[in-house]
Amino acid sequence: MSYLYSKKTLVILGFVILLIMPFVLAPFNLNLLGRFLAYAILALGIGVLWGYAGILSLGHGIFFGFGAYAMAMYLTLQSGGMPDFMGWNGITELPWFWAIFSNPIVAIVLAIAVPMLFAGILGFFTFRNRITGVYFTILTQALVIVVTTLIISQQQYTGGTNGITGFDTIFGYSLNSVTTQQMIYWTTVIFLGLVFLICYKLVNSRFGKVLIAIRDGENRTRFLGYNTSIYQVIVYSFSAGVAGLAGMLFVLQVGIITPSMMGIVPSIEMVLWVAIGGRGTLIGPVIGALLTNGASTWFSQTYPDAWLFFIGLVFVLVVVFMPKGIMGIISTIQARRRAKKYGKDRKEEAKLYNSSSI
Amino acid sequence: MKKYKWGIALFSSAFILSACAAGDEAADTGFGEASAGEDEQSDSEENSEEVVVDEDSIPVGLLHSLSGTMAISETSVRDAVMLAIDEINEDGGVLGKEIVPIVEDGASDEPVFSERASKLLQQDDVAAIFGTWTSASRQAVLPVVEEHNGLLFYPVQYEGMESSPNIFYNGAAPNQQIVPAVEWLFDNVGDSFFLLGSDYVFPRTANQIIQAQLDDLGGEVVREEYTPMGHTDYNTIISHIRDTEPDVIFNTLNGDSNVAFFNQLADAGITSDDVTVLSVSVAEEEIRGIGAEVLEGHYASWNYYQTTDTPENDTFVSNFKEAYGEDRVTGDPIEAAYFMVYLWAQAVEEAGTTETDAVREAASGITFDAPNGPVEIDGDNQHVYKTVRIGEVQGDGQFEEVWNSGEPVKPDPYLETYDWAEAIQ
Amino acid sequence: MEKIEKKKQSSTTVLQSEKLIVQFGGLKAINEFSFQLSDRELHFIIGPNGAGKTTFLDVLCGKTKPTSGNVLFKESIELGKLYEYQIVRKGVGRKFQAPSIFPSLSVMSNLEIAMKQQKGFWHILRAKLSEGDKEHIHEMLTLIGLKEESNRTAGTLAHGQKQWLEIAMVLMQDPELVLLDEPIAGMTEEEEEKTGELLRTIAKDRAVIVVEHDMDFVRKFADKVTVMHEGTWLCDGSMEEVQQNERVLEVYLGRR
Amino acid sequence: MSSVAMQIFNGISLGSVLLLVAMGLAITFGLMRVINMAHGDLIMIGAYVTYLMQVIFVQYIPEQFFDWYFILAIPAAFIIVAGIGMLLEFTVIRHLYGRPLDSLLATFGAGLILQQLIRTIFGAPNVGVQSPSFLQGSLEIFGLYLPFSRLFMIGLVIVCLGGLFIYLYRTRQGRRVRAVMQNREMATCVGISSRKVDSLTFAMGAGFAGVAGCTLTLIGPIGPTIGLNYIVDAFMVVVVGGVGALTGTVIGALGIGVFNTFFEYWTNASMGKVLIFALIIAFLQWRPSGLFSMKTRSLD
Repeated sequence: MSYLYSKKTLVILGFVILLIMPFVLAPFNLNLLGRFLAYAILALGIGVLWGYAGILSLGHGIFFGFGAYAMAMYLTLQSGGMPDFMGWNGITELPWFWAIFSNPIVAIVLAIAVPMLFAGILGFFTFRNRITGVYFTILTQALVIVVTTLIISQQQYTGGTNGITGFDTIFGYSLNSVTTQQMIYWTTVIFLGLVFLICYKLVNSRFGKVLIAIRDGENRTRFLGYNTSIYQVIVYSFSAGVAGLAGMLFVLQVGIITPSMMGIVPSIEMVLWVAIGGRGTLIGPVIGALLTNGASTWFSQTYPDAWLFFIGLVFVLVVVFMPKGIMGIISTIQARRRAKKYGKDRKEEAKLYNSSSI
Repeated sequence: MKKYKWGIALFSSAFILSACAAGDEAADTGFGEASAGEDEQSDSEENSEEVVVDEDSIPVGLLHSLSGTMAISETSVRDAVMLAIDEINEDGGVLGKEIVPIVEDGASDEPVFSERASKLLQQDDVAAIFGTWTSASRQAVLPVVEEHNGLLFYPVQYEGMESSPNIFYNGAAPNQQIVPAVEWLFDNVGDSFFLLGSDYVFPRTANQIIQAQLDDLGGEVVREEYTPMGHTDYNTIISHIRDTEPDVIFNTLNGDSNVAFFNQLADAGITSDDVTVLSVSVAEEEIRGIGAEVLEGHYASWNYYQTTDTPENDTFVSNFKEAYGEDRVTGDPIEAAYFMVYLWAQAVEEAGTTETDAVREAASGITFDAPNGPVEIDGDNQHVYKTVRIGEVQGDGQFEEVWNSGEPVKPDPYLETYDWAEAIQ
Repeated sequence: MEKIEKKKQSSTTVLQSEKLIVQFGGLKAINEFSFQLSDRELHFIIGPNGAGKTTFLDVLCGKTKPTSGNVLFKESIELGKLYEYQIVRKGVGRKFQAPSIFPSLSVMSNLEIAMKQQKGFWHILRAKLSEGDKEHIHEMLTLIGLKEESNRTAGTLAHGQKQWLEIAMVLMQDPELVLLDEPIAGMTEEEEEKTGELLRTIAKDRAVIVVEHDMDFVRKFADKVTVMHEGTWLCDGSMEEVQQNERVLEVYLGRR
Repeated sequence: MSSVAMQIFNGISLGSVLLLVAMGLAITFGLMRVINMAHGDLIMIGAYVTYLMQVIFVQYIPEQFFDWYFILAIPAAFIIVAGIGMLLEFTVIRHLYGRPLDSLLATFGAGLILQQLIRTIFGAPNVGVQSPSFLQGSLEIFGLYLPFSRLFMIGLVIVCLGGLFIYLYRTRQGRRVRAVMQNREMATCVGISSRKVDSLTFAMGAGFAGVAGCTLTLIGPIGPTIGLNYIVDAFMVVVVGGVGALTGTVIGALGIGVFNTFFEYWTNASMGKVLIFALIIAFLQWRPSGLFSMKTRSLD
């Protein structure tokens, strides 16, 4: 029981470290860390969906993108009215689906609600028709193609491949000033903490156990009297909402969103962060997102020509030989140490009880 | 027990933080160990980690996609910038200092471009950034250079409608490539146009311009088609071409799709005798990927060809081949990437400092004898005066110039001097 | 003749199927099968491989939809028209042939989610394990002899223990009808005995249908036996009666 | 009328391209349940093998034999890419049987490595090959223009399908493959080495990717990242057709090809793409396991 106490302490400690980072890091690095943290929020959503409910979505890029676009549309409207691209695409009047984003509250709500609703509707039909596993995964890829192609081809409304950029203020403050960036960073950290807490409550409730049950035996769960498809819809929708939130925070720190950030490849990479960190845990996705993006920044700075080799190799090695990712290695080491301490006969037992829930 | 586990977790987060800070340290040690730097300098390679920046050198950023889909085009452009930097350094550098290139990979990903741009400006404190190719990546870098008052030199022709005080546009504006090409086609080939482009911003904007211009000239657009990125099946488009029988196909497809389109056009038995295709994104490098035999007799509109007949170009082509291999070819964006370094260097000499505002002021009116002929920076919009050239593809994959504008054309990114373009402005 | 008689006897019919047909492609897995089950009956279904026993259970629990005919549960509920989870909520529980427990959850959690409760997501999201629930689970653990293992990860249990856990999960739903598919497959003799006793205990409060191959086991514990053959009803009665039946001998021993 | 006929031909020809691309995947995904995201990159390598063959011919073989390079490139691409496939199976895939989603992620990583490998060897820019002269131009009948290259591809697809069919259903080795794919344990019991069969089957799937890459040089670009253009389409074909059913793959490919062509003809290329993928999503709601599916009775 005592370690449970210290586990929480350490998570809180990590959270506090993140909170004081603005006093430690240079603005550029802070901004970098901030966007990694936005990715970490996204990874948490995917982590719950994949690690606990066993649903692998390769289409989270679009939910992330929805959130990012919603925020970018709001920022554009309040920075300078109608976006430039509409002008030279012959649109003279702001279309209604842009106009509603001029209200910040509406924009923020929609950034989360639209992905949730979209995922909810798609999930409702898909899961009710018992499309799961590989089929669901491939279906989400088709979805990515549909959405990105649509966004690109509706250039007059979406900015096409150039996406939306060029906004520089938020609530009247310069988006690029150090103070604003610090505020945004703290907002991101706080939302990360909040999402973490919600996910923690979720997976440790009976709801979480039912999700694991669905992951390990969907049919069996159905024969226990659960309408599993509703559970899948809910968790898919939740995860999409988290992705929307992450997208919103991301665009505040990056200042641009384009369709290529929502495509097939980024969507797969998001899942790989979770795989590297460790699926079936909550700390895993956070660490995975931070570590992978940190490493890729560092590596491609140092060895721009060779980093694809490296990252490809890491993906392969982690998935093949460390299916539980970094967190898996940690718990293996831990089990081994425990075995050493208590003698060999406890070794097996040590393995049995490593059901970590964070 | 569990502490061990969390220790690792903390360790890894520390790793991330240090990764974030890695750039910082690199810059710091650079300044701190100035004296030790000279030895290393002699055997320094392209590796940015070994770059040593001291009072005798000026750091510049090279920001291109070296990985991902855009690496196809952008690596050659980076090579050209490196060539120019080496040449200038050999001639004694700028302000008597050596130019030190810091190479960053944009990875064909816009957030990475903006991130690397801020790294170059904030940590490496570069005097200028040479780079980006797609409009999306340029626009990702734009707010960053504006915020930090940096300079971006952009080497590619683009759709216009932009002029940032922190960007120098060295590629053609629409009025230096598209508008004269349409005029030439209308006068020499025919008046019915089939507009074909990839589904992104440049083709769509270009086609709006062409539409407006043809309306004014009395020409006709028989059909406008866009294909998604990476599209490889042009049978349906070719059917439309057969159905509409245009005189001209104005082609704004991007690199990859051109291969599929021209191959399939040739397979369908449609040759340059049946319909003239004029491309604005097909340069020498792309011809090698498409195959000269299917392109022979079709046209392109650029400001420069490898065959452009100037003494500067002879030197440029032979230097480029010497540096990177006999089999390499030059081309318009490569040439623009090359001369823009010289323009910057000259502006810095003029200003006597690398400070952005001073360089910007000094840059106005700077001229240079580029491989494509004389170029001049237009202080009003920071684009470049360039000669427009229309070339015909030959069997050896090179262009033969069939027309040129005679003198450098003043850049007009917003097409303000054209009455018919009012709706687009 | 026989059938009509039986109908009169059973005042509390739990389950009744009339001319049930299940067709897979051209194959009729169940062909005009009629079946009846009284409350608190430990009823075994036997028959050679491919007789349609498991398919019949599949129909009862909603995994397979009947091609024609229907099954009435408690005289009014048409099982053929409901989803699996709805059938469970009506009070039919099933244990599958291969032990299908949730390996990464603890024994306790396995039972917790199996427990009879409102299973809508909103309720589950807010659910807490009450003292009453805990007591109930512990009773069940005692019944199946896994009290000591309550915090163990279910995937690490021995084969027999998994089987019992799954039976317990079915019982936690407090069903009125329990369906068991070869519950003693792969068990040691000792475990078999224990399972048989468990079945008797279970059948005290509810009807139980067991599909089984092991004739000794059937003989020992069956109240009533139904023999299926090629998807049809062949005969029923006590084990002794069934064993005397000419047609059963034909089917099993190939005698003509 | 003739334009409708032309579009039907275009649809079939697009279908044949899709089928070529998807055939290898139908084997690895359909028979082995391995989701090979590196399939696109194997196609890419097939294309580079063709390029290499052309370079060899240009340098060492008299010019009048130039056209033969393409004929030789097809078996060469098959063998070389099959070899790479075998290596991939040995190093990565064999650890992932029964973990289809993991195989997707791992092969994505493997694909990145292959891309970078090719980029390091051949450089980032696209390379070009010249179509053999006998495949240039088109056949003109009834006012329709049928490009020889397209006719060749349709023919090649039929040959490949025929070969695959004969292999699977008429040879001992093929029977073994089917045995292992249907019931691995049983097959091992009767003395079939399932390791060997896995390895060969995956290699064969990869080999077909190589052939696809080779023929795609007739119509498309050759660059390190072209795999991405084809991979998702290939998956759609296999899923629509029904996993594990070759007939389904054929019908799926032709169906998608024809529908896509008509959508594109009536609207435009982008909308055509949106519509066809939306249709696939809708179709899967209706038939979650594709046109042809194998029913199993086991739980899950």
